[in-house]
Amino acid sequence: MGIVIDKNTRALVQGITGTQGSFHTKLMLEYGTKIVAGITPGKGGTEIHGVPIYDTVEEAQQKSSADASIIFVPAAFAADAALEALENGIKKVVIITEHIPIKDAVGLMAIAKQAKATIVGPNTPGIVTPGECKLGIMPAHIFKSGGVGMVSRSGTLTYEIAAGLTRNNHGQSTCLGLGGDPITGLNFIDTLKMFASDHQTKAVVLIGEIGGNLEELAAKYIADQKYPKPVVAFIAGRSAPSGKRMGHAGAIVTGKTGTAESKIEAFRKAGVSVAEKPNDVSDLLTKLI
Amino acid sequence: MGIVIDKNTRALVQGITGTQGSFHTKLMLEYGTKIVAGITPGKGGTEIHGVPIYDTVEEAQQKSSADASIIFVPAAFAADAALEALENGIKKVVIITEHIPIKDAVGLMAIAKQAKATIVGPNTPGIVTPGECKLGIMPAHIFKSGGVGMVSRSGTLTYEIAAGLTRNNHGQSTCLGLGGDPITGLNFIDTLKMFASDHQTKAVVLIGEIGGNLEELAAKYIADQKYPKPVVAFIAGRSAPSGKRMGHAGAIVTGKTGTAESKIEAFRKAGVSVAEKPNDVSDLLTKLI
Amino acid sequence: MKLFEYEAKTILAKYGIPTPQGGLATSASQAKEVASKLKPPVVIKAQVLVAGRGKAGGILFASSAEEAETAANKLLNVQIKGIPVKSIWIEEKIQIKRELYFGITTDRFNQSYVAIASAAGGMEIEEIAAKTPEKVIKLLINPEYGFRSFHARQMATKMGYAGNQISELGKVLERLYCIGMDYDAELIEMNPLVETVDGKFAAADTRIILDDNALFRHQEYKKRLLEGESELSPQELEAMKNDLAYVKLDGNIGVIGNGAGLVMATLDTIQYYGGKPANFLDVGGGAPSEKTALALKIVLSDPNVRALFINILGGITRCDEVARGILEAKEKVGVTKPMVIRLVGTNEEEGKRILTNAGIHVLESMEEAAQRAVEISKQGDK
Amino acid sequence: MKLFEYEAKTILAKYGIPTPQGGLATSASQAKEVASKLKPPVVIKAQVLVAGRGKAGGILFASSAEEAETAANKLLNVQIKGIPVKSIWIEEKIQIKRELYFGITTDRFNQSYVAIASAAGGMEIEEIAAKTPEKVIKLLINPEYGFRSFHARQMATKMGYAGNQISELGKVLERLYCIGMDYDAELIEMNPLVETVDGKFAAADTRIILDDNALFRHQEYKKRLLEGESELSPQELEAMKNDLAYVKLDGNIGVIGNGAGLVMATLDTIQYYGGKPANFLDVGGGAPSEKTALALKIVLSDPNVRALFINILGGITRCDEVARGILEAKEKVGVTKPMVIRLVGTNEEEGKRILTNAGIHVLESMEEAAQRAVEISKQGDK
Repeated sequence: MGIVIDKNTRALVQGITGTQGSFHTKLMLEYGTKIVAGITPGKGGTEIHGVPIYDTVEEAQQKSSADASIIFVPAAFAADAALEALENGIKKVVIITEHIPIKDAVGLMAIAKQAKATIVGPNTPGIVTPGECKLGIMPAHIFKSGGVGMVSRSGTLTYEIAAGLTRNNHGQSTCLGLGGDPITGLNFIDTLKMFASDHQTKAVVLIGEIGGNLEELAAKYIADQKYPKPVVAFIAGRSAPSGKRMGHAGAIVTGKTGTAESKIEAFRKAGVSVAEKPNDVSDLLTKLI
Repeated sequence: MGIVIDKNTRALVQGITGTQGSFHTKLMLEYGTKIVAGITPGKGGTEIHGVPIYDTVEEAQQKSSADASIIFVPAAFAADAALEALENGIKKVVIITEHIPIKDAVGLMAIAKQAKATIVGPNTPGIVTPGECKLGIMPAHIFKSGGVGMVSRSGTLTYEIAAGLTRNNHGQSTCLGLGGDPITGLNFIDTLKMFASDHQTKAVVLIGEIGGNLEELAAKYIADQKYPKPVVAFIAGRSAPSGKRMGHAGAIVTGKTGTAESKIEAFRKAGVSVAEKPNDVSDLLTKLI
Repeated sequence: MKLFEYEAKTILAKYGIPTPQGGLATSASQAKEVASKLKPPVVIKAQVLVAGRGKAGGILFASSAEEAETAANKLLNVQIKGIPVKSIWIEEKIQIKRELYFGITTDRFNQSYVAIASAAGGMEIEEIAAKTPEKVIKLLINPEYGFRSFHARQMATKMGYAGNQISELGKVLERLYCIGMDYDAELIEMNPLVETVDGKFAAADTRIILDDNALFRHQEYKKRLLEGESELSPQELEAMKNDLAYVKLDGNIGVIGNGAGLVMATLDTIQYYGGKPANFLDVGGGAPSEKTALALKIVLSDPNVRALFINILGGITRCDEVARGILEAKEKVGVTKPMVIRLVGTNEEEGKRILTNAGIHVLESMEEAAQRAVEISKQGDK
Repeated sequence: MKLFEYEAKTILAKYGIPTPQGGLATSASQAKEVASKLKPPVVIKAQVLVAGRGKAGGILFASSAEEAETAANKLLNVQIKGIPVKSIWIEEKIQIKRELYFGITTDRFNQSYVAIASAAGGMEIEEIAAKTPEKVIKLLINPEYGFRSFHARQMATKMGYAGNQISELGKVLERLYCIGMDYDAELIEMNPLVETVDGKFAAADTRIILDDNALFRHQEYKKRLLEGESELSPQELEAMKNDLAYVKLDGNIGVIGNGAGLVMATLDTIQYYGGKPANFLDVGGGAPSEKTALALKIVLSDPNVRALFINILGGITRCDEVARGILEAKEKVGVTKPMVIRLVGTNEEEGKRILTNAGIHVLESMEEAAQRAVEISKQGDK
């Protein structure tokens, strides 16, 4: 159960022989994720951590028939790698890579939409359905299986909050990082929809940050649809100045748009509990469920 | 009845104030075609032959809700005009314009495919369903309504053959010019399929020429599908040398591919009657029906 | 990366978008020379990468080359919003009939670029949108075939133009889109885009912000960013060169953390407890010890910093590496400011051991650590 | 429009595709100079736009600059398949391990470009396809996102390469695709694309045919086509400049018609009745009288022409305009050859009247007219 991935997910790792690709393949395997093949052009025929390596996704798919892929290839080639996955029938693509040009991401998302594929990221820690499958770089031990769906634009802040939830016995159904870039595959609304129809998910934690208006749109969606499950939100960046990019490519207040205040107000108006500090999320959740 | 267009078709003319656009709008109106609006950027607000002119398809569509468009704009801008029609919900686009770059045509067709739209042309005389609607530049008087579906890569040669059919009382259901370019919206197979399910059509005349292998593929289709209606074919270019472009961008024998012999042989193998001369088409048809 | 007005206008001119005749100068005498070749009156514009340059006195007018010299001299000796003016752009003043707006930026929800136009230009587009939302025309750009000439004409029509002006204006809009794509702009706008008294269109001012992540495709600008002038402070520049995300703020608690969201939340928590962060610094994922040391050096180069708050939640980042970086920095940089360190996650035990052995106290709770940092930062106030 | 080998190789080099070191020469002494700067042995290649140049003696080898001079002298004084050699390309002979093929062309049925590769190169791709179809690798290119590096690597893998050679070869394939798109090529191929003895890849020979309809985007080549050397005969060139489609054939009946299909069918009908067409000439739709006159002039400039067959089926083309053009040509050009005219369609009556008044007989049936033209063309034989 959970969303996007579960214990039956069969994944490729694109860029499996790089430092990160190799390191996290090991961790994902340890977590129990079914990594069925890895891709590194020029390294086909070898293997790493017992996973066979192919030169192309096409070859890998002939042998492994994966349904998901996680991408660690450098930014200049990452959109290309994602397209390679899509063209070879893979419908779930997690892009860990940061610093992908906007133009590449825009082009990729248009094609993914046509292919009816789900892109998680780019610039995401990935996605984990605790106890079933982890396609990402998040530390495993902070998660435990449960009823809280988490969706976030941030990595470590999510770990911070997830660890707090786990400590307080709020296990998670799935924890999904949308990614810190301005253009990402999924947005809050997409993910809220998935959590709405996931039986395991009893409540949702939504972690937003400054930049764009995806949180405001999510708030409106929650209010308009009378969202069926309790939602707790946290928004990072109350103290961020205008015009400065706060680490993430997507985290920037432009003029008066994209401020934390605007997002917090939108959620409050929509009846969503908004935590003041990361640690407060767990307490608010306890009150709601 | 007939295919693609009929008496209910409501058409725009893009490039309506050009010499050709204006001249043929008049003839199409005389034929009875419902030309509901014309487009020429900068001439919006005026009218021609009683047809209102708009600057953009968007504006025209708000007033006229056409379902087809015929394009007379110059080659460099024609693919753009077709896209404008598609983006504004028009699903049938006839492109009269010749000399559209291949790259533009390839891009356009990909988008048309997604939009599930029908493109006739480019470099086509258009399409006529005699007695109902004419979206094209063909002389009206040579056609008469009847049971013969005609599909062709050529203009005047089609008139030659159509005139012969009409003289011999073989009226036409629809006469459709695929266009003389290498990349066209419809091909023979698409059109044969449409004729197969059109009740008015009792037999099909297929007029091919050198270049490419669309005729060979059509022959294979006819044989494989046991095509339900009699087909008479004529192929122009038996005397064409290799490597020379015979007027049409698409009419070229490359090495040993695209020859008239290959096409004629393919049709004969598929059991299709092939006429030796344009005038013989009518006689062959008489024998078959 | 923000481009200077003169850089942006040079690109526009290359793409055939009319811009006022003009030239660049770095001295008053050069400004005079440039002005002498232009038809007066001329406009003298400070080339600084800050918004609201006009209101801050960065734009002057002159009706002769001599006046231009005087104006240039003035501008070259002032600071605009704290930024010294190193170069000025002198251009002919065009006869404006109407000020318009046209820009292209990204639409996050629709995962695409969006073209925005308005028949009322000259102020920030947000301001236009707030004041006269009915005058803002938006068009989502389909990434498969882009912003075409018919889209440009559609927008020109909606901006109220007719006749030949539709295609004239359309061409300008279409060309701007081409620049945006060719240069990987995350924002490109002409504001004001003007209709001149003779019915032509010209970009009177323009703003281009390149996508930092695409600079590898635009080496000439990357070079200028790293070597020449830019909107970045020396600290920000050094951080960027070393793949650290650093933003200078005006408080006194230096902050280092891993992960943009966590660092933002750290700043917020400091503020929540009444403190003032001196900066944002994200060391990123999996930072080796040298990077942590460099981060410390950058944060400490801010003289306002009274206390340091290091907040690490190890995922890819290993706590022991961070601990070693802190010790390295302590040795090399000489950390004299009090440090509050919060360290949890991957290799947490080893990291704590390293720091505890070196006599540094490590906390586990982010809130506790934030409170402690705020306390320290206020000690001097008493 | 066919590009010369030296033009094509210059483009490939600009895009970073390795090609043999070389240079162009238009005289033997220049060839010597070029060769002296190259590492022998060198290859001397006639720059002519005909297929099968090698077999026709257009490629020679030399092991010194002096030998190159001799070879150049030889080539510059011969004709290759009837074409005089005006320039030659001299390049280093590369040490070939394996000959491959890679090209991009259009796929009509799929309305897209298609990439074709083979591990067996060096002959025409049709020949490869006929001899070893299993060695031909085809990849349809999705127009929305083109031929990407992963496609290139896929093809390299299927061509039998592994390790670093996948990316090395992939880059070459990808770059060729970029050239194809940037230059609007209807065909672009490297044949042979070679693997050298040291495991690198280079384009030993290459062929580029630009899309004539896209030449407005490539003015430099359009200019060369219209002003410089090209594969076109003077008649073909003049026809092209005047928007007439003309192809020289080797018979003796000059043919003019409107519409490519009709003209082709006219040639076929002539052949059916035992005649030999001297040319293909399509005056196109809606031709004004001057155009018809010019068409007559071009057709008559062929000395083999014994009879003229004008076949007009007026749709857009008005028969009266054609009739006037014929009279105009008769006057200006001085038509001395017998004419057979078939004229039906729009304004047929008026056209017939004009010609009949001028004493020219007009037929209505294409077959009858063709038979008549064939008869006339054979009169001289008896």
